[in-house]
Amino acid sequence: MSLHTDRPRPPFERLLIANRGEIAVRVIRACRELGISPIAVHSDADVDAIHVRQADASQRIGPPSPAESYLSIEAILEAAHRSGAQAIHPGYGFLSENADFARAVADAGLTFVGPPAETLASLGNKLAARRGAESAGVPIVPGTTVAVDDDLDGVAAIGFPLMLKAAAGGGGRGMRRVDAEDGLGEALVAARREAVSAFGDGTVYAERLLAPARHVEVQLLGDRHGNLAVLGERDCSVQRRHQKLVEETPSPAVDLETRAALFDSARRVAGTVDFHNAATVEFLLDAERRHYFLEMNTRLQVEHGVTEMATGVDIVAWQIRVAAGDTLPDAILQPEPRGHAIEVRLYAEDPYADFRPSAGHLTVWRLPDGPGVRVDAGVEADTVLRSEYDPLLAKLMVHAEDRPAAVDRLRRALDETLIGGVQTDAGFLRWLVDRPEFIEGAYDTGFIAEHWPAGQRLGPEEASLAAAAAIGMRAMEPATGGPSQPAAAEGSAWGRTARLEARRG
Amino acid sequence: MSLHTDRPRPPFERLLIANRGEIAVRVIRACRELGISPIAVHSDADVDAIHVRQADASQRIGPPSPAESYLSIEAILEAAHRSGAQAIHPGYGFLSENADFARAVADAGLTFVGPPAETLASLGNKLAARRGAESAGVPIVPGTTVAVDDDLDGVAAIGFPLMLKAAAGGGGRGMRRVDAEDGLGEALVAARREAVSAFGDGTVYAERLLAPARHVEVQLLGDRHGNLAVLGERDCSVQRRHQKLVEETPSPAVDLETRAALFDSARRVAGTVDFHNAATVEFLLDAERRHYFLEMNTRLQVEHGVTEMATGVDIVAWQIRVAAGDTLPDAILQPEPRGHAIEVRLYAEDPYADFRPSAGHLTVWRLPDGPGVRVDAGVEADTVLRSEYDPLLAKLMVHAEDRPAAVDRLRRALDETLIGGVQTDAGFLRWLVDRPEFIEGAYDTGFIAEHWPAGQRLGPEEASLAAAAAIGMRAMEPATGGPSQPAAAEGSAWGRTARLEARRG
Amino acid sequence: MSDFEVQVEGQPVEAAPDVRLLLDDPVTGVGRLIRGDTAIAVIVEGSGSDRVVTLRGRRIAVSVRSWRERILAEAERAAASHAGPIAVTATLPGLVVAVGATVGDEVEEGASLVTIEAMKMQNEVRAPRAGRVIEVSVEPGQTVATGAAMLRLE
Amino acid sequence: MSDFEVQVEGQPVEAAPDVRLLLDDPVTGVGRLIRGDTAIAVIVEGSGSDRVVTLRGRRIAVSVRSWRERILAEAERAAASHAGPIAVTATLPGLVVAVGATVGDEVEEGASLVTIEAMKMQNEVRAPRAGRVIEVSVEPGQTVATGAAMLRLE
Repeated sequence: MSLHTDRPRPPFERLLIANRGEIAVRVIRACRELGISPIAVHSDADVDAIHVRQADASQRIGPPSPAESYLSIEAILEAAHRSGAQAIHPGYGFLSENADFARAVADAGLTFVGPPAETLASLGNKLAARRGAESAGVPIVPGTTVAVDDDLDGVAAIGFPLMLKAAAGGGGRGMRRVDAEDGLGEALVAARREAVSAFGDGTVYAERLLAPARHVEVQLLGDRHGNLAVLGERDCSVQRRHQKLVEETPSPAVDLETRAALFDSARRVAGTVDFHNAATVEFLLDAERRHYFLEMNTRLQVEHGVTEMATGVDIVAWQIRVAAGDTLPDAILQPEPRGHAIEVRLYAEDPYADFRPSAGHLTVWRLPDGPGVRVDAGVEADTVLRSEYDPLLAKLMVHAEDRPAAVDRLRRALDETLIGGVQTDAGFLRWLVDRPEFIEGAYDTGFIAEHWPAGQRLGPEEASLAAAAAIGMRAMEPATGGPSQPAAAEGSAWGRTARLEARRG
Repeated sequence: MSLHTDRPRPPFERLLIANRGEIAVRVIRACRELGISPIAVHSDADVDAIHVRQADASQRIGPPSPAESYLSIEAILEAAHRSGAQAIHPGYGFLSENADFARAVADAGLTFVGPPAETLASLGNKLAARRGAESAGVPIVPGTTVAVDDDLDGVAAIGFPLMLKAAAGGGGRGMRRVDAEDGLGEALVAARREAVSAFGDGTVYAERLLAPARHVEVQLLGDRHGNLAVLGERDCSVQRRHQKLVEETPSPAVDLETRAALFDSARRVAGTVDFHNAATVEFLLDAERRHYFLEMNTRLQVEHGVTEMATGVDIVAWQIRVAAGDTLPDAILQPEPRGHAIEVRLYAEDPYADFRPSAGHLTVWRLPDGPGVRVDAGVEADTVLRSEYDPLLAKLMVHAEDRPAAVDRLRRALDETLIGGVQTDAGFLRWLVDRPEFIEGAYDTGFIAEHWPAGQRLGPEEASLAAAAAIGMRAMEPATGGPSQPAAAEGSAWGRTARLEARRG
Repeated sequence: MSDFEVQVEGQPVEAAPDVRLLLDDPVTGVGRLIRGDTAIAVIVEGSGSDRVVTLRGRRIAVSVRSWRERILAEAERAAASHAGPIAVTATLPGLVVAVGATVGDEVEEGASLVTIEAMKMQNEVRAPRAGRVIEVSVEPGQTVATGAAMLRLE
Repeated sequence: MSDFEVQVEGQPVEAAPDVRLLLDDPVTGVGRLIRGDTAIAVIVEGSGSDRVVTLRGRRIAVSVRSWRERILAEAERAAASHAGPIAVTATLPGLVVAVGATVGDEVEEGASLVTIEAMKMQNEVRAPRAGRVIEVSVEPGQTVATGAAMLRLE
């Protein structure tokens, strides 16, 4: 029953984390708490990164390019070998759903913190997963259950708008919207070409586009002994181009009946594969609260933290423990979620320029803390952001007694957040928490496209405040440049500068 | 039932916080989440302090000396008047238990976030509170229930060692231990003199010294409509000279039967006074788990955060709401604590020199975050610590599935903590979490005195590591002083310096 | 302070009159804008006349010039105002995945010249005006930083 | 590195031989001591030969002197080694609440000279050796910083 005391020793002595950024830090923390020595890996771009500093040791795995480092099965296995690790945690992204990697890890005699390679292979084909779910009695989005051939009439019969999806895609990649029959042929050719180029497999299937719809997913945790815990649902409908920005649990759109149906479907889908690990079954929910299976991911999800806050279950620690063969206790098999949790993702992206990636030097990095706030960050002040990797800087999570209190807490936490040097989406998130649709929980996957213009213009109030700030700063500085003692200094800030300079001297 | 949505508007428009440091920041956060505009106060020493920066506005209340600023009823009321606040939150310490202050606030037509002045007056006399508890059928520590006069035989009959306590004292102040009869007369004279000088009241009473004993307290929350919530107990036995260093909930020493008895006694004590607010009833627990009433504090306690983590109840928000007349909902009247929470206090004190206060310039201030960690801080990097005020820098709290997991999480959190420029007790706390007594929860109020020598000596391993660090730094620097590009720089740290310098230039 | 001319994102702007700046940390430029009883956290970065103000999460380019700086800048602009060739620069850092023009091509305004991939997304860099390509200095597979010159148009 | 002589809290110490320092931030002195597969966070502050190393939460005074610095220091000490008057300094910052000696008093080693209140506690500053008080430079009600000279003993 206890998380730690019923083990005479840690599940592994050393564990290699085949990832970077905030998720590597998250796994390092779980290792520390379990008594495992965490080993990091790094590309040449990350020699100085926060996940490298927090680990006991770090192995170089190659140049900055992900293909030659974090995506290199060979480099990761060599690093595991050199470090003496007994297990590998893949995080999310990179190699986390790569069946070849899982097989290579097992072949090297190491434990893969994830499902068997065969499970990854079968779920990796979204079309096969779709057929599996249908045969298990789970509703799927109306569309084809076999690959689309050149019979355009059969596809058109699904109805428009529809989505063409790559069977080998997933996680929001390899998708193309078709609005009318006359664009179908051209779109199909393009979708196949993209699928070949991105995934090496041109198989494409078609689904009706459900709108308005919400994206709701169910968190699972399974052990090697057939026990399956259902840890609640998450609503991830605030998306932009299928990229999640906000996640919360419970879903404001899910009532008791819908929740029971979602959980039943999630269990059925999980039953179609040999599975132990953390996993997520994703659904679309239409306006009538009917749900439709989308895909199942047998890895840790970015947004696992909100479920941890609501249930009190440490998903990452248990992921490692079930990999070592431990049995899930009753307290986890019958979880009792409490209150409401919301996560927002802080991205190095410019929401005022269509969420274009930004880069640069993080000069100010002030994140909130205090009651009900959790920050999982992958950067710190003075980090230089590079464009090779995912733009996720940190996840800001709040937990409170109920949803209105959680929204108020999120607003407070965002007001405490101050980031300098790099454009982030923090301003978009702050805007979001004041929107009536968000406050009421009445949003769907089209919310951002509908309400946030691609190039949000600067308002006159912001412009005049920014002008006042810049003038205020210039007026405080001596005409010759750099700061020094002004005639009438405000507060003791200049005194602090003097102290800083003295310390450096 | 909902924390926020059942109110059409915030409980107050503006609230003045008559305090500083971490507790002022805590109340500011509660205000923000409730939609209240928080107004700070500051002495001249705090013009630049973190609580001043986080508030909407701050009122100057006097020179650095507490007596002329944070303890000045007149200055605080003037500040409230100037700012247009409708309510005053006193935090803890300072004026929080001052009946004259509570009366003056009420007379000024403002709401005091606390109990009526009469309640503070009657509980402020510890001897009267002792009599009240006894008459309510609550066990009290054996001793006198009237003031000690010059009948030394009557006092000696209590048995030695015993404690002489000032009736007007409390919170660990105004206490004197007497080990044998022959020191009694002299001790009584000294205790009375100290009581007069510290509290203006020489009344002293006597209690048998219970040892070994644990310090266990019960958290209450009452509204103006007669509802009383019992939010669980806290174990605060890791103390040094009656100053708490570590608090946890639930108490490792309390079984179901003891808990029921403690809660019953706490309710009885609360019933002796007209009370609405957060409050704490403190008990000693002897080796046979018998409990004895010590005192009742009708204010926010430093350690309220662990109860918030375990119950999910925002005590400060509800303190403000009940002050505005709101009714406690059923979810709070029947709380369901979950998991285990521990707080450690980060003090500017030198544990290697008998916990002597330290001061100076905080150069490094790196606190942990991630799952199950909460930090309530009153300082930030570059804060200059002064000796006028309480040395509490921050409270580090963890919450996990059970006590062993919470201890492991606390160890991880302390390992992430790095503070430079000022000696703190962080090293003592890190030592503590590896002690078998602490890991097993088998400690009492004498633990520190018994196991931590006043002048802990530096071990040879630490000395040789410190030497290696200092040599390593000198070897990296050019012979002429200040850092510049060394021949074989490690990592890219020197590159970062160059960037910093460039930014400043 | 009326001797400063302010432009925000290229447009002349009057500073909010009832606001003052309290600077909390001159090293990072963190401060608060005080207006009556409310405070708004800001960061002011940059030096001289070119500042970036971070306000409510948005980085806003602000030019603050004294009259002297303004006259100097105008003189410089006048000297450089002949219609010469222009450089097409990278608008974001990333990997060049396609170059859509070669030397000698006549391109329309808005034509896609270079495709840059950054963080899983492909972004087009387009011609700012019509013209003839006189130099191409990037090729697919190469990484570029923001502002890197990639082509020149005549 | 064998040309450094190291004293930790006044005692000669050999540096741990199998350890190296990785510096993460030269401005604050934050780094890691690497020994085999484990890393220990440290802060190294100070300059020249006088350093303070923060290790596992403890601030440790370390003197690291080159041979040259050592010879210079010894020469200085020799020049100053006549048994002259000594200053009694504040051991912590705080408020002077009592001064227990006046000019001309003969005091014993260990006698309480000044009481300093800091953070609710009273702390005695005692005579480091017996002697006669030749100067008193503080009075009750005054605040003192660490190291402030308060009395002189002959």
